[in-house]
Amino acid sequence: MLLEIRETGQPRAFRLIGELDISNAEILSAVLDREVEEQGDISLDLSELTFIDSSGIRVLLRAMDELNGRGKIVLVSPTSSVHHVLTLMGLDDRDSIRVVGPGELAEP
Amino acid sequence: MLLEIRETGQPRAFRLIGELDISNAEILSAVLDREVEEQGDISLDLSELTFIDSSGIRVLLRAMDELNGRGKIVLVSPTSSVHHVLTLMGLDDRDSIRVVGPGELAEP
Amino acid sequence: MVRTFPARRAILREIRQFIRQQARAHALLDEAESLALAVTEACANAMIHTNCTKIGVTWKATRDRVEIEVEDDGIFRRRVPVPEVDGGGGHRGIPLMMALLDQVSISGGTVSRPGTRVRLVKYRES
Amino acid sequence: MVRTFPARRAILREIRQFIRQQARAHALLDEAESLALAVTEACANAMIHTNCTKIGVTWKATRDRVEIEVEDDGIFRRRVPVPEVDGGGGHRGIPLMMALLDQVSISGGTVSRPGTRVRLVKYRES
Ligand SMILES: Nc1ncnc2c1ncn2[C@@H]1O[C@H](COP(=O)(O)OP(=O)(O)O)[C@@H](O)[C@H]1O
Ligand SMILES: Nc1ncnc2c1ncn2[C@@H]1O[C@H](COP(=O)(O)OP(=O)(O)O)[C@@H](O)[C@H]1O
Repeated sequence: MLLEIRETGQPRAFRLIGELDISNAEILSAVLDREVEEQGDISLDLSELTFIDSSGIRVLLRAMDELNGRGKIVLVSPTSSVHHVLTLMGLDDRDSIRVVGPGELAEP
Repeated sequence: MLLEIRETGQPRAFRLIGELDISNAEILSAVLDREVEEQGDISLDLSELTFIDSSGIRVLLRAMDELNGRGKIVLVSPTSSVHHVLTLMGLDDRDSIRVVGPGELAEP
Repeated sequence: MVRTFPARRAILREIRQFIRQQARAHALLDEAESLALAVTEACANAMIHTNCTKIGVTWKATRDRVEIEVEDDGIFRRRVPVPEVDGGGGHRGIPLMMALLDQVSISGGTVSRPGTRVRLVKYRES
Repeated sequence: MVRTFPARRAILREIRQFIRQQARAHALLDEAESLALAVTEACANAMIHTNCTKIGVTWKATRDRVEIEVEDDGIFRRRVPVPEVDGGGGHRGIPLMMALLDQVSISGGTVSRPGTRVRLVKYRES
């Protein structure tokens, strides 16, 4: 299996494990579609996500759009190559997405 | 002058004369911004428009968006080269834009 | 055949005139407007996305194709504009060039070696 | 070095493994992920926009650069997808390839001569 999505302890917190691309982006999309109905932040631990393509980015942007200010998408500890893609696609510039390191999680 | 926008007899009917590109698209944009406030079709005679670029197309799409169903953008008698660009950019496929020949104007 | 133009929007029409003139001279009447549009988009991109000051346009027609190179002296932006942020869906210049022509190459300049080169190729109908 | 893959989304990962392996073999570790992503986007485009059945990936590394060619057997769509109609802002594959690499060329196939070729070039740091 290319991608695994695991619920971590907290509510609305998931860990993505593997490679996210157009072949499996809709799995993530299905999970997020359900979550964005409720308000509040959604946290995605990316420390074990080793690859993301434009389809994966698009799923994140769409979830952000659908949250529509009722919460943020928090991207936790992306690997350097995934972080590079997030930056190229401008996700770090958006108010409704936060990219944080492992220690920063408790902050507002 | 590269582009001339002339009011023709009817209300909300204009004739574009010349070449529409990024250097003057905002002139058209200013005219359409005013018109889209009211409902009803807006007719643009393109028979003397000899060139349109993607910025020109974008102004038409934006006006269509802003009319938001309260009317159509009617593009009358485009030259073959302008017609080619309208087709490539899919304007002929949209419900809120009509591309018509000179004789078809009276139809609904 | 090379011509250099100042990077100003009002000059785009002159650039098109140059392309139309070359197209006429090389019996490419049917392609003239597609070529003029593709070159307009390439030049507009240079003006929109860089602070370039001039744009060189090179025309080369052979028996089987036309090749136009558009070169600016700006720095290629290594960021992907995502429509919803950057406003209004983007103007889709590169996809339009691709739809009009047979081959589109883009070589981005860098800080140390500025200048983006866009090569546009259209085969002659045969 | 040429490899041919069936045009299926599930194969993209194998295509990346091929690229990563070549990158390692040619001392291009820092570039491996950018190359893998650009190739993924080029292959995904072929699968999304054409009904191609297979995709050829050619790797060529020289002293000063890597050149990867992605060739499909589909027909290039000569229409410009405009984001608002075609849904969700587009996936921006070509701009992303351009942001990752130094040169991107696209040669569209035609009905009589199908097959789109995307050439991706990255210079080695020096
Ligand atoms: N001459 C150029 N110089 C620098 N960047 C360019 C140039 N041409 C294109 N680009 C980059 O490529 C991106 C895609 O261009 P395009 O498809 O025309 O759409 P848009 O301009 O709407 O983004 C641009 O946003 C820009 O970042
Ligand atoms: N391999 C290909 N075969 C056919 N058409 C392609 C191919 N690659 C790109 N295209 C065309 O180029 C357009 C632009 O591609 P891209 O920038 O990746 O954005 P998007 O896929 O979101 O439209 C596509 O919509 C498609 O029409």
